[in-house]
Amino acid sequence: MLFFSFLKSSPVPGRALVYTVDNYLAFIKRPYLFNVAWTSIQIGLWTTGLCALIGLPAAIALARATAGRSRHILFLLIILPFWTNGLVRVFSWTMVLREGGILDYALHWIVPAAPSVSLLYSFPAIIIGLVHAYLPYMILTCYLSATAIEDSTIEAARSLGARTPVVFWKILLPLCMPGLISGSILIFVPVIGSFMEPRILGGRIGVTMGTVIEDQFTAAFNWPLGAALSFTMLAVVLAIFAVSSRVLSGRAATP
Amino acid sequence: MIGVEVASISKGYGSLRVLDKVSTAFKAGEFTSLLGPSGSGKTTLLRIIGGFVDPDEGRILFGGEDVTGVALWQRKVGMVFQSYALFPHMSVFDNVIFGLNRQGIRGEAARKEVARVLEMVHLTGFEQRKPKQLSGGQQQRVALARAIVTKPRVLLLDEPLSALDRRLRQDMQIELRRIQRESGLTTIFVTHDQEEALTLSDTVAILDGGRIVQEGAPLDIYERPRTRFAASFLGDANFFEGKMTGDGIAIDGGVIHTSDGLPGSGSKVTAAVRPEKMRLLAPGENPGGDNVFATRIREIIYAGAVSTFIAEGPDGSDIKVLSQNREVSAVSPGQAITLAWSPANTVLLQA
Amino acid sequence: MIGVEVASISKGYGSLRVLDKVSTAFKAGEFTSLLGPSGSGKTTLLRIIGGFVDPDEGRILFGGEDVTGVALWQRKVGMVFQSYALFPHMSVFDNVIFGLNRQGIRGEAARKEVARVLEMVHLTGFEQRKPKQLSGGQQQRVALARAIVTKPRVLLLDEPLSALDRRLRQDMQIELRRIQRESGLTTIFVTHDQEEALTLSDTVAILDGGRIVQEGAPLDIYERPRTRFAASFLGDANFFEGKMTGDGIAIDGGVIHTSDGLPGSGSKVTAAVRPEKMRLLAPGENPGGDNVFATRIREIIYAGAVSTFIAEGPDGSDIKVLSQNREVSAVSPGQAITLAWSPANTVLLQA
Amino acid sequence: MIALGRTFLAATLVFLYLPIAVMVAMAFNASPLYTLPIEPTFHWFGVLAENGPLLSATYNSLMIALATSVIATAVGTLASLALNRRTFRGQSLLKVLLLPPIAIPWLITGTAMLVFFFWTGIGRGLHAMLIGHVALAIPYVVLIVGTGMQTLRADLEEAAMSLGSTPIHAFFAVTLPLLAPSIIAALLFAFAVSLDQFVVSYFLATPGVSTLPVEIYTSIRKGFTPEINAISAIFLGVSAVLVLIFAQLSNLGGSRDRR
Amino acid sequence: KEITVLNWKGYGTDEAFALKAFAEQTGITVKHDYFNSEPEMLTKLRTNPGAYDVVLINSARTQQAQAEGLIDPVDLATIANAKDLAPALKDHANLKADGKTYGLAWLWGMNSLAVRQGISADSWTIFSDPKYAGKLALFDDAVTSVGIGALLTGQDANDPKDLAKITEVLKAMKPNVKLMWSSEDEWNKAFAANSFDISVYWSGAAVRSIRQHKLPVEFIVPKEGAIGWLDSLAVPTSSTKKEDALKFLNYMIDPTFYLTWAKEAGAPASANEGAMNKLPADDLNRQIHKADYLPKLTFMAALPDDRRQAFNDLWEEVKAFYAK
Ligand SMILES: Nc1ncnc2c1ncn2[C@@H]1O[C@H](COP(=O)(O)OP(=O)(O)OP(=O)(O)O)[C@@H](O)[C@H]1O
Ligand SMILES: Nc1ncnc2c1ncn2[C@@H]1O[C@H](COP(=O)(O)OP(=O)(O)OP(=O)(O)O)[C@@H](O)[C@H]1O
Ligand SMILES: [Mg+2]
Ligand SMILES: [Mg+2]
Repeated sequence: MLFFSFLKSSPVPGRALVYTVDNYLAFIKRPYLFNVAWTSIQIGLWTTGLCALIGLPAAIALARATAGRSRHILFLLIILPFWTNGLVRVFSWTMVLREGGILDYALHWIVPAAPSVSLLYSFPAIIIGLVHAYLPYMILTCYLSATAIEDSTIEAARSLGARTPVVFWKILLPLCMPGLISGSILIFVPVIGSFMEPRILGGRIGVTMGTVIEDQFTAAFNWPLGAALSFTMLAVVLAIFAVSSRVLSGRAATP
Repeated sequence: MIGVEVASISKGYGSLRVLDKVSTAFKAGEFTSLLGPSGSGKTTLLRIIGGFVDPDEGRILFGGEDVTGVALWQRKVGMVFQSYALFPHMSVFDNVIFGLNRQGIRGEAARKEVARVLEMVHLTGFEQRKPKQLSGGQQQRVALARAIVTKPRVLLLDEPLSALDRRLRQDMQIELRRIQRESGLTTIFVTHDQEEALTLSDTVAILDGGRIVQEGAPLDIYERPRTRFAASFLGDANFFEGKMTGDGIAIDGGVIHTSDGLPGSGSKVTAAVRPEKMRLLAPGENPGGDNVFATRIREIIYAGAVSTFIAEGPDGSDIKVLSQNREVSAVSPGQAITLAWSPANTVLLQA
Repeated sequence: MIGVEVASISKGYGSLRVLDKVSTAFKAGEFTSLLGPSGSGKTTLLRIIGGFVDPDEGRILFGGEDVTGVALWQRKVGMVFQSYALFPHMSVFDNVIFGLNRQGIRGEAARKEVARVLEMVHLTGFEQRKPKQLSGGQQQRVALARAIVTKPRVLLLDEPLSALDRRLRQDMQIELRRIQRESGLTTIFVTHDQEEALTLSDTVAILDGGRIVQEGAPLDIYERPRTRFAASFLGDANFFEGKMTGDGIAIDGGVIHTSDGLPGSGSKVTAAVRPEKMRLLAPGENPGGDNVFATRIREIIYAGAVSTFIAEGPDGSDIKVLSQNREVSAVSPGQAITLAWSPANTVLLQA
Repeated sequence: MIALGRTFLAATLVFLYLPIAVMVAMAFNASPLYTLPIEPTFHWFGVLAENGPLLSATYNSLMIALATSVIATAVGTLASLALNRRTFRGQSLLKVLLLPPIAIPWLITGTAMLVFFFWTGIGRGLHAMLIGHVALAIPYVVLIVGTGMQTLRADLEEAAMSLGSTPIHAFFAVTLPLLAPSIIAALLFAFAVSLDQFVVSYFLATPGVSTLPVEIYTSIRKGFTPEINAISAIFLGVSAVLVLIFAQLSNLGGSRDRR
Repeated sequence: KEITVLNWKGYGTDEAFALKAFAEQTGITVKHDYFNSEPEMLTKLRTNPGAYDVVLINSARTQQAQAEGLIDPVDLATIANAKDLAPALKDHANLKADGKTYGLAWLWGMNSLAVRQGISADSWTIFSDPKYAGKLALFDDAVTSVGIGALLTGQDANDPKDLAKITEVLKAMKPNVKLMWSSEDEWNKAFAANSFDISVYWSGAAVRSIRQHKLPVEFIVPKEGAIGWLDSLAVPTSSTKKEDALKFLNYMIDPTFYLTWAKEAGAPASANEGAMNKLPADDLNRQIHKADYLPKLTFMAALPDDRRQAFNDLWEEVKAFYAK
């Protein structure tokens, strides 16, 4: 792939390979890509952030508020939705989110006078779809960290006068940091390159690096450009992680 | 100054009954040592008082007020855990300042307090280390510092000095005692070190099989143990079993006199004599009114300041005699000797 | 029977030098106690000998053979970790049988062995418990059982009895000593309990500041400490500083005689006297050739078998006098007294 | 706090299952366009029963997912061990190399694999699909198991080795059981990744061999009918039952049990 | 005997009834492999020599495939049913290269305007009509979108000279654009849920939407014209069963087959006039694929790489503008 990215056009037997770095200049030649990239990063940040916001407490609840068999069942129940087809799940979301969909229906059932809601084809719709698709990763990795926390550590904090929020911020959160970090990697990285959810749930909003790259491969048959864009994206992602892990490692537990 | 009262506390794990209707009062401002064999439920009792586990039945009162249902962080107890339970992700400094911050003490005031207790536990300069980078004894001292810095109402100490060397331990004992006296802190202290318990405490309580079998002032409890268990658990003891006769206890090899009140003649009794109460009669020395017992030395165990002579008892068991090593002792294993001890030091035990 | 030799071992963490060219030999079949203040590098030294950490420099020899590069699992050392390091997912039984299975011992033979050591550590009946379901002392005994069941070539014990009560501890000491004698196991034992060290060991080594400052037989090392540190670390000591005069050491309030060889007159010296060597002169009693020192009692500390009288020293510091509690003592704080001790017990220290 | 935690957990599950419920409901809806209100029917299950290719594709998917999850978990766990326990040159480079397979859209990876397998002569077919799936699943396994490994105490392995375990035995006897929850989780995720993997199967399958996602994606241009929902519903139902049975029988992650 | 066909899924060649009938007639069974985009089809051809015997190629790609040597010319004389092919399609310029015909004209269709019944329109300008704000669905395809832009600005959809102008008219549609669809299924679901009222759509798909899903769709060819496309069936050079492949080609333009397909499932227009004429006059398919539309259509033609890239860049830019 890296090799492709330096080609002038897609490799086709019988055609001479011409090397170029032009593909890496794509951003400069196509300034609109900056906007697209920014949207992608925003989507990535929102999704990762929301997953963390939901996943971490859920993982802690799973690790600390349940035990034995019920915990095992819950654990598996969280992974189970993942065993269905991603595309089908996304289409199911369109059902829920659109005007006259389940959400709308439920809202009217509770508040009959409410104006009809349609989240479909909007930024929130993309985020909802992506959070749904990636949440289990976060729950899982955080759960693994959370189960390793000794009870006595929390007891110690409590006996020193820490209430639940303090226990959460000062003890659970830092000790779950390894899980939070791996979870974030497992989410942020693929979300930046996702194309299915933005396309189907985002309507005209749903233009991301993922869709642009996909177009290069499917519609435009410009593999080199697609690959170059991917690698640029990857570089950006790595840079983000390099910076954030610097910041985080200051606070993360050193195991 | 508030006292702690436990009222018929029971606790079991599965079919195992760890605590069996334990009732006692830890008096306000007193330093109580809790002693008991390994697995007797000391940690469990401490954890129940601290609110870390709920008892199966019974109530806990702090200064007369029922705290059985009160949440952990409102009980204001300081606890040193047997396993330390330091926050692994925080530096020593952060571990210690944690409780202060919880009380709203921050900034310079908090930092000063932390520096003060760290100096007290001889850990100045270790502020930025993580627990993993500390030796066992250093970790234990951080745990101690963390618990006392908050000036809790009740201090629960689960073998807080077990990993410290004697010198450090003595320093810590003095500090603990000082803090406890100054702030009138009700302190419950679990230890396996007898001397420590006897030296430090206002009261000593002995736990066995889920019950408190004896409690009292150190001198009382050491000099007047009620049961064979208490006598042998706290300090060493030599036991003589025999029948009451008119003027004492008839054992193999003679009659032992005691100044304790005598039960009816003919009944079977056990008497305890502490090793340090016995002495070796010099040849030809007059025992006066003391009990005497002629036997032979089996072994001599040197322990620095003192040595223990192991002599042969009436039923073949060991008799231990403690002897301060003021001068190098002249006796040697195999030698025939006569032991002597005062009737006042012959303690009659219940059952 | 193989001995362990460490040859100029150094180890540092960052800028901290924990061990500084430590060289010593643990003789084959001997029981050596390693003592030292908290953080002095005892655990580190044990871990280096066991092969758990690599030294920065220096070599380890087992029976003359260099094992510095030999992998952990081939060294055949048994180790009791200060943190126990029990396998949390295995029952007590599985923890203990683990090492036997590694040696190819299985089936009935292995089960019998396990039952035997568990009985030895008084844990029969606990076979199926998980470590989390045990008290601190019980866990420690499992760790001990696990280390000794495999009959290793070298036994490394890092405070293996610290969580046990005195009775249990004595039982374990006796067992350890028996096993060690029977199989001629080279044993290195870290403890903070002086008496334990003096009672059990063939040799005592004192570690301080990353170096071994003194080693020798218990009696030697206790009665003839070389430095102030050694004297005060192992057992208690009273120090007198003064100048040499013709017939002894001139201190505030008199001259102290010693039977030690005297350095040149006029030089500054420190002498140590152990508390148990001192006695209170009865009024009018003739001290004979003994040193005497008139002072007053400050405090009496009761510790069961013995009490410590704290008296005022020449420079205002404390003088400790140990006294066996054979009878209830007649002295009380504030009282003027005269101390006496033999010149033979006045030990001159280096520097 | 415990009640709060449970409530939160329940709410999370509702969120996770909302579209799943819709998906299942639509399997019973007569309209293939997901229109409301639902007209209940079993029609699609009938259609499904006659759709041989879809059923065989489902079977293929399951088999590949099973094989992938087992192989990827084994390889990934070992890789994770190497990354977290040993230090060697190029370690951080290796860690970084884990990311591209997750980061680069599958489409690109799939294309690359196709070309790569074509050039190297591995060709297409089940074996190629398996290699592709495993390659994609490994990074997930490494990351998940790595998380679990970071929480593991090192002194346990030391203790095992001092008792005569070789590092390999120590791994199997001590590390592995303690890592069990992570490994099982990784296995379940590897299974999910493979099961939902479309591009690689699609590019690497030989004609006539197909997997469930391939069936779904290729039919999307024209429109997939609720038979897909039906098969998903059946699949979910069966897995849910298996999961419950499994949870009843096993003691997954039991070593961490409290209370 | 067995042949393998490479096609879109559900696009005629894999109709169960047809395969059955074909097997009965010739004893040849047919296997399928599918593609999801045209470049992918070429990729599959390139990387799997020998695997395919028949391939569906949009005639706009025929010359590219031919230039790469992926497909053989087809001798129409050996295909019995080819005699009735519409002359305009049979020898369409797209299929020609060095004088030979590289594929059998099979089906044609339009990408044109589809609106909800009740909306009347006869011009693409409705796409920027403020009346339909947020009611427009575009096809997420560069060639189609540029084509519409070209039609709106009066340029040649296959070779527009003024791309800037096209960009401008496309960007002007932004307030109306609700979504960009990429599959028929998505289109149907969104239309059924009233998510949009106006769209570009495929003619064949429109037939299916109306007939099978009973959606209120009206398909219109506006006055500016529409984009037409012609799909052909070709035989890969690497095929080892070319004779059988030709038999299959013949069957695919068989009127009886087409009749059943068009009625049962819904199909685009057949290139075989004979087949089209067999449909009843009021058949929806015939209604939509009126022969008189043909002159109004601009058939997609082969695009040079750089132009295709230019189209694509333009479309990406417009989409990015929509998303902003
Ligand atoms: N991983 C580490 N990083 C930094 N310093 C360390 C680390 N491990 C130990 N130390 C330091 O090395 C010194 C020696 O530690 P060691 O554990 O050997 O002491 P010890 O003699 O066993 O003490 P204790 O009696 O308290 O257990 C201590 O000061 C400790 O803080
Ligand atoms: N979670 C548990 N499950 C089952 N039994 C337990 C559990 N916790 C403790 N026990 C048992 O309860 C008894 C009392 O334990 P506890 O920790 O209170 O003892 P302890 O007096 O502190 O002993 P030690 O001096 O050894 O620390 C022990 O026999 C122990 O095995
Ligand atoms: Mg305990
Ligand atoms: Mg240590």
